[in-house]
Amino acid sequence: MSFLKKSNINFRTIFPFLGLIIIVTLFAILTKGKLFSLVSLRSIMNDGIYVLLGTIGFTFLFAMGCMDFSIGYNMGVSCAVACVVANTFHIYAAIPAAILTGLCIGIVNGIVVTKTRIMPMIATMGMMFILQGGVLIILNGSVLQAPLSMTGMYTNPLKIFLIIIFIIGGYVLFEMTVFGRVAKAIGACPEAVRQTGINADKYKVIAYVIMGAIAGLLGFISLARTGSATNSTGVTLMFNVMNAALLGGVPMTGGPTTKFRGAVLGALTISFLSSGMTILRMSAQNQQLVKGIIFLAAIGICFDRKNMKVIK
Amino acid sequence: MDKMEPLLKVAHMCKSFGITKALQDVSFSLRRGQILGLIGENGSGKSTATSIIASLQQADSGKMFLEGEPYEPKNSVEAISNGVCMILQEKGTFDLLTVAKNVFVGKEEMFVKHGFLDNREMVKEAQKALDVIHAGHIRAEARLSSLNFEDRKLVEVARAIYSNPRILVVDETTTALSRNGRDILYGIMRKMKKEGKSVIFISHDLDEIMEVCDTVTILRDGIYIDTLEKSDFHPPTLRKLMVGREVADNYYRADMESCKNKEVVFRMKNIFCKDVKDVSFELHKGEILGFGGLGDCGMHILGNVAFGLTEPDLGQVEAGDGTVIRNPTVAMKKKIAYISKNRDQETLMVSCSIKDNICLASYDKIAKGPFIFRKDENAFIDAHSKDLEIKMQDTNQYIMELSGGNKQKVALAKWLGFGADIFILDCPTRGIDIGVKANIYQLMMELRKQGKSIIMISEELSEVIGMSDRVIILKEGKISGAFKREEELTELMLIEYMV
Amino acid sequence: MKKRFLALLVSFVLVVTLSAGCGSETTPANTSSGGTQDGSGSTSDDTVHFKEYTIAVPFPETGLTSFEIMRSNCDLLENATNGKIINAPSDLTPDGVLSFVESQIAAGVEGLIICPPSDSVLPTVTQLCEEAGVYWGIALRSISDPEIKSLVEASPYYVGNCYEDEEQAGYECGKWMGEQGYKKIAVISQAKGDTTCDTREVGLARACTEFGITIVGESRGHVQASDATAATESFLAANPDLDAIFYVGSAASGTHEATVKAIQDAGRGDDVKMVTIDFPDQMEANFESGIQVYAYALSCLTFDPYISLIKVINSIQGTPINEDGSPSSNTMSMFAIDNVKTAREYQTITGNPAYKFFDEEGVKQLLKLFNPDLDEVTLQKMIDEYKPI
Amino acid sequence: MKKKLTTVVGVCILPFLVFTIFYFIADGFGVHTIPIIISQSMIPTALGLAMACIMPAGLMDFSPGARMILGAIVGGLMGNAIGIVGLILGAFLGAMIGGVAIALLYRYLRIPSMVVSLGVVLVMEALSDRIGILFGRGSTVQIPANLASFANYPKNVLFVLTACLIFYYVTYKTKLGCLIQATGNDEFMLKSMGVNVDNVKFKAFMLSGIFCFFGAMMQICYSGTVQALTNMGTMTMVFKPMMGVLIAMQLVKVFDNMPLMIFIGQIVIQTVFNGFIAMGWTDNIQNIVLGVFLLVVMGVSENTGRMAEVRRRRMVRKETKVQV
Repeated sequence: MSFLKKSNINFRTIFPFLGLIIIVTLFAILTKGKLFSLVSLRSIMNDGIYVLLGTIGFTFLFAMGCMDFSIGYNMGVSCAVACVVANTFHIYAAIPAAILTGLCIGIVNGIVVTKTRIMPMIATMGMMFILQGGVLIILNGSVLQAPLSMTGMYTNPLKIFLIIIFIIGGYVLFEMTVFGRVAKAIGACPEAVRQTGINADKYKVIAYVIMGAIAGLLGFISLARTGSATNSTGVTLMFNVMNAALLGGVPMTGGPTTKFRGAVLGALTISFLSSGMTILRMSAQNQQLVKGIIFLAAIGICFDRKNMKVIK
Repeated sequence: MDKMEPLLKVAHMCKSFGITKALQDVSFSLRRGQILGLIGENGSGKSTATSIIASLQQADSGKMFLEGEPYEPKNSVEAISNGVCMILQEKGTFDLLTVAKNVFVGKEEMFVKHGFLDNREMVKEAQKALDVIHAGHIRAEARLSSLNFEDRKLVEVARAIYSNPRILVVDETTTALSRNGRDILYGIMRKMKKEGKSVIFISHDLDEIMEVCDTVTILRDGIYIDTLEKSDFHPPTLRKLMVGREVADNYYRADMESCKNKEVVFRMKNIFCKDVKDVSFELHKGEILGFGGLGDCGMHILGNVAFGLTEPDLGQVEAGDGTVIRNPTVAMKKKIAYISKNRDQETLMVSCSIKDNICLASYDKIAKGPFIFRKDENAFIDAHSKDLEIKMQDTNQYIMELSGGNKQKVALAKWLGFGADIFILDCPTRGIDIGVKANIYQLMMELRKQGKSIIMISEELSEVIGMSDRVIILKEGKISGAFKREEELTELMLIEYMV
Repeated sequence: MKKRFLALLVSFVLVVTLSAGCGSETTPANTSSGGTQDGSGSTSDDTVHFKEYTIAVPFPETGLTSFEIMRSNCDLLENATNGKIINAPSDLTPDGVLSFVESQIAAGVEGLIICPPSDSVLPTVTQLCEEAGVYWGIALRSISDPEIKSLVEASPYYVGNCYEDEEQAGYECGKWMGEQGYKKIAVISQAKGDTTCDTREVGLARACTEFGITIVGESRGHVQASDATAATESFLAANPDLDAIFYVGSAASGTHEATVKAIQDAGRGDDVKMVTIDFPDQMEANFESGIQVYAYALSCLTFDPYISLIKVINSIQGTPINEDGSPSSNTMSMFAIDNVKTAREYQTITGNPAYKFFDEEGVKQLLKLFNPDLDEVTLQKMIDEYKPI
Repeated sequence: MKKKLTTVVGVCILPFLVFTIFYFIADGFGVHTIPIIISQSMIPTALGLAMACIMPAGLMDFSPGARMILGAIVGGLMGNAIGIVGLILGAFLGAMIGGVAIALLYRYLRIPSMVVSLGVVLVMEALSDRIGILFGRGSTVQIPANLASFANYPKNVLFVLTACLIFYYVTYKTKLGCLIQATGNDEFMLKSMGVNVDNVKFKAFMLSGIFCFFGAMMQICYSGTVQALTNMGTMTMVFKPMMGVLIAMQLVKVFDNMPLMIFIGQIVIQTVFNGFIAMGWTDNIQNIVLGVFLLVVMGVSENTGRMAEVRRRRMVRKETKVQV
């Protein structure tokens, strides 16, 4: 019995790896290696960077059993603000502008969640509505264009640098620092953390701030990539990120089973999956169908029901 | 009356949780129209026995006979259908539902008339049920959340009575009730008695036991001791039977000198909290201060207050140097440690590894800057888990796989590692087998030698007496007595202050 | 342990396949460049043989007739030239367009049609297509930003665009409404950021100031016909003296009809009219209901991307419209329908999904391999001559 | 008792209050707006009801929108094929497929309802689109006006009315209703009382399918056209009704009539929107107001307990001060 449980747990941990390998190899074969042509890898990188960075940020929230619905529009707003700044002051001013905007929104989220005790999901949903309106006001309705030189800033080395930095930094922060440990602890048992004299609220706010800052950065990335800010920027981010995290086996309830690699694996899986399907010329709807089924199956298999009393 | 076949017969019932034997070969029987009082100290197995009868849990071995028929219900529903019904100590109602729905939850179909649930009828019936138990002051259509705790209990009672049980089990319910509520309950019990039905009544309040019961069965450490008829009820005898649990081998403190050091390290100034009324005391350096009392005498909340988890209504908690302890963070700055009574929910993260749990309190010690390195952690663990000899495969083992004793050791290790000076231990030996108990007592003594102070809150009088330099007994939230450590201090004396 | 091993395995797989990919990546570039040479060779001798190609067109499979027409015309083209023209989904956000371009290049196309939501994505697109040697053209849009325009048109792989004077369209409608004496109109348009609609609205604004029309309400970004109904109802309710509802543009299908229906249901059919840019699917019915009174649009919405497509094909075959391979830019004139009869005529022709802009012969005329003396001017002439009715 | 009555009246009067406010500040916003407001708040109400079957049981569901669209598409197609019967049948079929799917998945995958619903949204959206393309012309389905008039204003009011009645019947007049509430309240205790909680949840999901059916009918008939949305497009449809439900779940504590509360909630929201339109504001302001409103309502309801505790403490302290 105990052996069975053990093996079961192991399987759960390796499942994301298997999933990624299977999907990658499968599509590598189906697309006759096209999946790994430099162009396609680049396109995977360009689309995947949003999901990857987003998921990395989201993992900290998940670890604490929190969520953030507003990241998508947070990204939109940051992008818009950055664009305005770039046009009025200087293109380099856009970077801090974007990140700061996201960061501030993160702070507000964190404070609302911790102080008012509203369910994180609902609180951030409210925030989402507010930002949705906000982005339109900032853009004054129409699309904004940044100076041309903007697109020059966003070079491949920069992207790779960002990705590496975030993976390494994220790993260190999550697995090797007090913050990461406490985050997991909060997910595992808030009361115990409280009775150990740790100020959980502080850590929650930090997590939201990180998430916000990342969303802001993504806003800037989008601006630098496309040179324009629209009201539809980042709308789909939230769901992609959530799918990625869950696919990677990151439990929503948080706790010690939250693993950083889950986030990365999930993001990679999603990106490879979607680009593979595009190369195979699947229509958007079929792609979504496949994604949905894989999503359900994967979570059904690797969801950790061990320490859940009631499954809501 | 005795000639008759007993209504319920319990034979050779055994039940054990892990290593703790809650019930050992307990047998007793219940006549028709009898109110059987079940008494014994905390953890003597009363609640276990009754909850097995109401089949909230299953016995390991043993038989039960209902009117001679073998009676083995699978779940509480079957038990109820067999006319065995239990009123629990803790909350058993749905706050968002109306009183009526609470009374009939799970039985709604009774009122479904050709597809329509007749709420009016339900309310009427519920009101009847409430009137029957003379709790008519509760409006059946009201939302339960609008009622106070006592009325909620009464709603439960109404629910139980409505199912018209042959055997009603009342488990320490009265403690939650005011005089009025108690009278209502007694009324019900007498009524049932008249109707030839039976009641099993658990209470700590000897007076009320003697007031209502015709027979009393005493349990001690899960062993059947004796059964007395009303005629020979005498508080002293009862108390004698209740206590005096013989101790296998004396693993308590041998010495009898109480703490000489007069330096105050911790202080409570007339604390008022919901169950605590005007409690103040001082804790000296290198002293073990024992708190005794019944489960609901407010001592557990006192523990919370002491660690700054619950803000007292009045009064304040101070460390030796007079800094007020507002919240756990401050408490920890003052090197105060707290282990809660329900360890698994509040003190330990059962889904985490031993390592995580031990380190949680001391990350700022372990961390180099913001970073934590495996080797530092392991070093820390080794330093603090060794001397406790926790039985484990390795420090990455999950807490939930450990035995109660080892869990408690982990909890202690966490605070030892943190290097606390004042320990607030709430039921430190709860659900722990003799062996580990001994270790923990050893540890406490060592700590005492090192000049650390301990507040031990315990429901086991023997250990309170056995371990503490001073004993404070709480009764209904007030300090009812304080005693120095001395030979002639016996449980018997203390019990009088408790009940 | 096991995990580490797996991690290694993953990274290994990635690395191997990556290196493999680098090998395979270079090949398409070679073929395309080599292809152009032998393509030009084939023009010299007049045995017409077409190089294989795949072109991605960013039109989803919505129910709109005009897109179905596009599809059937593409089929015709595919037969005439041995190529594949695929409808690849792409959401029209800046990010969407870029990932469309990237992923399609990755999928190995020889040509692309895009309709950029904003000019600023174009430099990136140019760069991407140059690297991959993919010909691309812009449909339904023109490049407004001069800096970007020059930058893009310098690229040998940009074949040109085909566009309408959207601002003029907006102005025309505004002018017409002004002449009808409309004073209060409500506007239904796409979400801000859609360049076409934005430019149309600029024109409209000009007309409004000129003819003293006030816009009393606007509603945007409808994804569902019911949105249009809701919006219309609200307009009608809020403005008892509303003259017309003006459709600047709409992405969802059935919205125009929904508006007509809403007006009918509200019983305001006599005093509130509908004016649209682009011809609705059910235009005939709309006109018959007497609520739609004016429509101003391309003969067929997808005729424009069709021409861009022709340009891309020609370039891929090594015979760009302009001999020097410089991008060609063509405009399309819109025309107005203001009575039931023309509406009906139009509907009968273009209401049929199988409708062809040009038959086989016509198509041959558009392909330089058949018709060597095709160039920007003649193409423009053909476009102008083309009339569905 | 009297206090309760006043609050009840207050809740019911809320829409009129909002209405009158806009009546005065926004010109062109008058009595003639009322039918519009009502007819526009129909579909959200239906969706709200669908979610109100599930959320009181402590579950979370994003899929009603997708299920409704699926129903509308299937209904539309069958309607075109075999007339009104087909319309109703199809809509019901489509909506129920969704309901059954999520119920089964939730029960047998044993993963949080929110996650399941996300997956279901993905699948259902794609499915409805596929169906549209396979059996109809593209992802858009149109039905002739005579069919559309079946569930059009003012008839759709009747639809919602029936829906509300059904909902009322189930929640207040059947065992299931009570159990759903109890489940949300304390699942463990209910289990210990021998109630099959899984079964209750299962039925709750199925039930929500029925209201998706009503929604589907109105969706397709409202404008005679429905388009399959993809890319989580249906989730945005869900958020506003969900807010309505959240607010309603707080209001029922005052006045125990869920469907009425949901309806009122939607009416208020729609009134505000139309008010804004009449004032010539675009929808960005609306969203902001919506978000703030949600935060305020939830914030208040979540903190009442703590507030009471603090007040009690203050009381105690004051008393003792007086004594001293």
